[in-house]
Amino acid sequence: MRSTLKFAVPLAVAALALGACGTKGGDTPAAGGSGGAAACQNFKIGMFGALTGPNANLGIYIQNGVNLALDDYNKKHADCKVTLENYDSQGDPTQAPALAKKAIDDKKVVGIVGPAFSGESKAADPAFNEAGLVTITPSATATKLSSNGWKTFFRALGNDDTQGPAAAKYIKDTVKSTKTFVIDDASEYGKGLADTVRKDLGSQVVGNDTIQQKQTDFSASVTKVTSSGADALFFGGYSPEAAPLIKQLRDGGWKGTFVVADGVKDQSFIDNAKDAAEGTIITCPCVPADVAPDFQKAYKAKYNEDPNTYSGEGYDAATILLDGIAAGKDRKTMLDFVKSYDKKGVTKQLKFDDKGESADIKVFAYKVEGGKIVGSGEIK
Amino acid sequence: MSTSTGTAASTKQRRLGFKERVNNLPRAVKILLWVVFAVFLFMLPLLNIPFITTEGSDFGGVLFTVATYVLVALGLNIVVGYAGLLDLGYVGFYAIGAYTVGVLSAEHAKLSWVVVVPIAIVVAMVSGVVLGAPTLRVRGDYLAIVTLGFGEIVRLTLVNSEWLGASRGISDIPKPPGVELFEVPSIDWSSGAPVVDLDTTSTFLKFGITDFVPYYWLALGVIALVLLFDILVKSSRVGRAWEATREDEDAAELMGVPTFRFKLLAFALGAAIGGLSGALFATKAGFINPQSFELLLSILFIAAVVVGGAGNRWGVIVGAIVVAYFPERFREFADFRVLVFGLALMLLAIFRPQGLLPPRRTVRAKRADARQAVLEEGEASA
Amino acid sequence: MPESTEPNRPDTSAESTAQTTPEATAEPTAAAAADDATTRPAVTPTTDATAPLADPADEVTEINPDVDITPDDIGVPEVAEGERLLEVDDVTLRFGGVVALNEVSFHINKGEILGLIGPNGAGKTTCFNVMTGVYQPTSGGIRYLGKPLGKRKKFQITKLGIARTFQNIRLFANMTALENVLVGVDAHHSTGIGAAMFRLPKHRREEAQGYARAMELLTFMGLDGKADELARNLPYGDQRRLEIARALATSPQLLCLDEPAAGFNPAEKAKLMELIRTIRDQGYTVLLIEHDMKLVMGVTDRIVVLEFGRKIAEGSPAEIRDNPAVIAAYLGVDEEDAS
Amino acid sequence: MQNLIDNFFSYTITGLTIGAVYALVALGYTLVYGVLRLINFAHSEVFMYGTFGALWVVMLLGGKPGGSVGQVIFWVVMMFVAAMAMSGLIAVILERVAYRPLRKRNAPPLIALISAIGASFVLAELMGLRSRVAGWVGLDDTLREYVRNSRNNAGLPSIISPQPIFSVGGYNVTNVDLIVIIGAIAIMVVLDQFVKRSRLGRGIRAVAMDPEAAALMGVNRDRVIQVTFLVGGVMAGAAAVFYMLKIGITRYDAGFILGVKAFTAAVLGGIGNLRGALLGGFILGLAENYGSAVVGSQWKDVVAFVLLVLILLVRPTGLLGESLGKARA
Repeated sequence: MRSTLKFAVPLAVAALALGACGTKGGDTPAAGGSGGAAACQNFKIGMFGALTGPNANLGIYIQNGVNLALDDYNKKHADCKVTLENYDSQGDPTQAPALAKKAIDDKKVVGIVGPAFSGESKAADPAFNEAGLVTITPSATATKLSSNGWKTFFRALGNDDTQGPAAAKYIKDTVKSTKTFVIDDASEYGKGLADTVRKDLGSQVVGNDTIQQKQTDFSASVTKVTSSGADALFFGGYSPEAAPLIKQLRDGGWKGTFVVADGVKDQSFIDNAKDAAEGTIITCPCVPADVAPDFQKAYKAKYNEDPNTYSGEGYDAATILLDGIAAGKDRKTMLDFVKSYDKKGVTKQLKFDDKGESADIKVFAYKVEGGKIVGSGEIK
Repeated sequence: MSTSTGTAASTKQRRLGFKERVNNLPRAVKILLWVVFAVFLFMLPLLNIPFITTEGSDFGGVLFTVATYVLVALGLNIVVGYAGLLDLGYVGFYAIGAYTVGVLSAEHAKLSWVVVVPIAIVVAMVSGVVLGAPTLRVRGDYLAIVTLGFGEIVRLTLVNSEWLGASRGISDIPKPPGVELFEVPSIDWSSGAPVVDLDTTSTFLKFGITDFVPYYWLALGVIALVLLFDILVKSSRVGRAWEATREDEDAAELMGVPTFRFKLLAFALGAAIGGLSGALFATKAGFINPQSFELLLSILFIAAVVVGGAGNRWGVIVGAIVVAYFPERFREFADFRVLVFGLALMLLAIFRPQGLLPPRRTVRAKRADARQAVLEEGEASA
Repeated sequence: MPESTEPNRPDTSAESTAQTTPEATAEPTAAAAADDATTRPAVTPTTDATAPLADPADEVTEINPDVDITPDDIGVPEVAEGERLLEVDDVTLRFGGVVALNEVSFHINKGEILGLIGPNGAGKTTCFNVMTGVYQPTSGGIRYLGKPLGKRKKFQITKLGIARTFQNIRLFANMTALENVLVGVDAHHSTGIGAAMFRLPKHRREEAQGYARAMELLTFMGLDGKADELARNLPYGDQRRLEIARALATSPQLLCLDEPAAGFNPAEKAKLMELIRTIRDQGYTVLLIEHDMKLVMGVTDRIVVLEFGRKIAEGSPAEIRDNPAVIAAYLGVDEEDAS
Repeated sequence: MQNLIDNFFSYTITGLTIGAVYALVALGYTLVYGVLRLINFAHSEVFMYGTFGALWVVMLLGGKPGGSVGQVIFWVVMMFVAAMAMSGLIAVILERVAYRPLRKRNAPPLIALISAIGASFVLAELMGLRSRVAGWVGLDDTLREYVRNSRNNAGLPSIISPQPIFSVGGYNVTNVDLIVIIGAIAIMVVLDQFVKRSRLGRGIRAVAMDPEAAALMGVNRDRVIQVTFLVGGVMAGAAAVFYMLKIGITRYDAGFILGVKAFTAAVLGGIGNLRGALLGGFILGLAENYGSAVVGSQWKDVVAFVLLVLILLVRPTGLLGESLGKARA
């Protein structure tokens, strides 16, 4: 084998390298077994998601949470700080694999918060799995992600299957809707949710429509909803579409209840839909912020705004990894550490099942009241 | 990018001189130079040359992306550069190639990669004919919007069709069969000088999940084949017919060129190459969803062709490299990447309106123009 | 290697080497020895020593009437000298309400030079356009080689042996002179993508034949020294000649020239007359649209006169000269501002 | 299908409102195409800046719901002024920076497309990065409300609440619908007259017909082109106001899709033809709505493009043909 190796060394490099040319090998960095504070390993954690580009909002909310967790950790461990390595995928599955490879090649990276979206997860997670690098996603909710047998996959929130039934239940039991209209945005997330809701509501669904992401004019959908006589509308999708949708619905004179899921749990929804957002019901498999007032206070102090969608999950995911580092784990041993993790985080009890799903998922309902998203109890 | 503006004229002249000298070299030396260059390209992802290597993303992966852009640019160059048809929906064919691979090797059948890729090419080609047959009679700018619409229709169909996986996409696309012949080590520069790193190697040709270098090699091979094809076809009756059609469609028709047939041929070939690049992309990515085939990509493809110099195959290769590589290389601009890219396009349009490497004829025409200007000046002063 | 099968193209070496291409590394072997930037092509008998990149505004290019440019056999039935080659049969063409051609009938005999004249707007170019398939006549039709042309497409008509030039030059501006002519020769070639890709014998044969014929035509026109110039860089007169060469390259039975003398000075017009005669002598039939009466009278065998889309006269130059209707038409309309 | 029949007027009127926006933006494409024979790819961004102009002026004036009629009229007028000024300015700058240098160098048409694509990226990104841009000049705190979350949606305060005015076939036509449709038609009539009767309008037509002849006749081509961009920009600004009244939310990338649609509308009607743009815009708006009703909103864009292809197959130069040069204007 060695001889073929030498044979393959290109001429050009040999010439370039001149006398300095040697071979390198054997000194695998961070061989493990180092006991915590003895020698600082300069470990890093990775943040994998859209930090720039059109999908950057979500990524930045998560990153804010992660940074908060890092601040907490580095305050306690000033002698051996952990740094954050950003892998900015722009939410684009095309860019994801090469970024994943970059993270894998950086032996100092012991865990990844992300990938943030389901699409990029599918593109990047096989590589993370092969390399044994733990990923904890704070936001990718596609149900199937956990059934690929990726042993490094963990999800710090509920998947679409936990939220859909809860939303349907809420529409039936609390909103007491008898005629429900369901719209999705054709995204994996939105359609997945909406389909579950459609199934659970059965015959009380009086109409369906599918819109497209980045669509802004919903006049056809408005006509469909108003003419169906629906008293409630479930929208599976994200806030950029939810805001103009509800605004145009209200402008069109529709008076029913607007029910959405966590993709819309975002202050910008209210900022943009203004009055039209009032009364919107948001379901979310996330614990209301008032459950973790310290986190909310710290976040507000640092970023001058309330925690946003998935900031808490980002904080929790990073905290798990940082706890691992504090416990002296490296990339290889981190996997078991995360598997057996069981602590209370800011969003929920952080504990994973065999498939890497959060073990304890509760879905809460929120309501937009007076321009704020306020909790209105768990959906049971 | 800015280096190519100010001193463009002077370097151009020097380069021509250099090229003439190279060409006067004995044939054996020329062949040797080509071999060395090919080996260099082949080794590029493993050399980790400082400054060239992308810091923010894996260089092998980036090079693969660059290679797919090169392939796409070569295909689109046939349509835009040779036949003069402005195609703003090229991403449609790219998507069709990728999805054919996805559907036939993962989603609905488990055909082998070797079978699926030719099918992908054929499907893309057929879709090119199906799109082209009714629309190629439409002229110039109308064609641009029709093709743009086609690209969107393809994407929307992918998003909204459950059979094609809708937004969730298609996962677990199998890798091509590989053989593991030998390992190629990489070069490590961390000590300041190049050291052969025997730990980080790429296996020839093992198509794995975490090593993109073999895919890059595969793409290089495909590019070489497509280039050869391009050269052979361009320097034939077919190439002349395309150019004549581009220059003056009516005149070409009246000189006996069945222009519609040749436009359709260009369109179909372009589509086939687009489909091939899509197929390669799907192979390497292992996962595809409609997000990878947005309209913006079509715009970038066109930019690659025009930036490099539509009509010159070497130019469009350079253009593709610029468009695909620079945003990755300058990741540190992060949020400003697109802004900087846009600025670069504008500057380029102003300072290199014929593209970075214009077709050789344009170069020659420019020289002739310059000479004429000198002559006219001489006359005026006399 | 790709280009070794292509005919040797002198003067391109400097250019093709300007980019290090794979094909550039494999220069044509046959003529490699003689191949440098200044060698003349072997087929060039001309004494014109103008370097290809020399002053393009030089004096009128001399033609080489001795070069054999007789049409290739393009597989259409032979028509005997003096027999009817093409008949315009009662052709009427209407654009909306405007009658562009009104029951026009005339014929062209094999081997003659027929002049088609008339004041501006008389329908001469329209008549050309009907003959070459640009327009379909509203009624009536064109009989060519004894058969109706029917609804054939433009390129099919060209393949049958009718070629034309344009009133306002329409060369392939960004192609070289040689390539312009090659496109014409290609009209009767059938090399497709497969033959080109695998460099099949058909491709080689057609390229060699095409190149030879194209160079003959360029040499005939005195343009061989400018074979590798871009068409748009040629002087005006050369562009006119190149257009004729390109049309001749399709080996037409009938060559239609649309005001080839437009923009020429008297000396150039004289040369053009000589050229047209030489072309006829080499075995072509010529249909000539022209404004310049002197030129038409001097070169044609017969003349057809159109006015307002109607044929008003037909006959030998002498007859036409004395025809009162023609005189009226020409006196009645001041040529300069007729439009 | 039944749904479409039952709610025909609702689909029709809402389709006309969005069609009016398409039509006004399409005018910009058509004008520039008529004069320069090129697709002004960055026109979509001109429109997008107009939406922000309209938004910001309302924020600046403290527009809020429930204002008196007089206040509402004042706000709407200010929106028009701000959006038209903003879009017009951007269009003129665009011409100056991205097109004029190329024209001076006789660049091939394709390169103008590249320049336009570049300019489009730059304009959209500057808006998407406006918080950073404001940061460079130290205004990020002052302008916080205007530049916050610059990659995200920005919503217009609902200054005018849609009130049903009258009912047509079961659809309550609101004041906003009326403002949009009547306003758009009025603006287009003004434009039509401008191109037909004013000196500058004649100049535009002259350049569209034959640039060289126009130059010989003493028409200053550069000035005409500049005016053309300005007029196109102002139209896009008006479209932006209608858009904001109707949709109420904009974003840095809001122009792209709308631009594609408007360009489609322009081609549909016959690019270079002003009335064609109007017709194309309305037809496209209606077709999208009817299509959404019959086959589902997800196929809206597909319906639009298929319609375009079908029309081009039957009428290769669009419904009304290319004719900016002709007196039909």
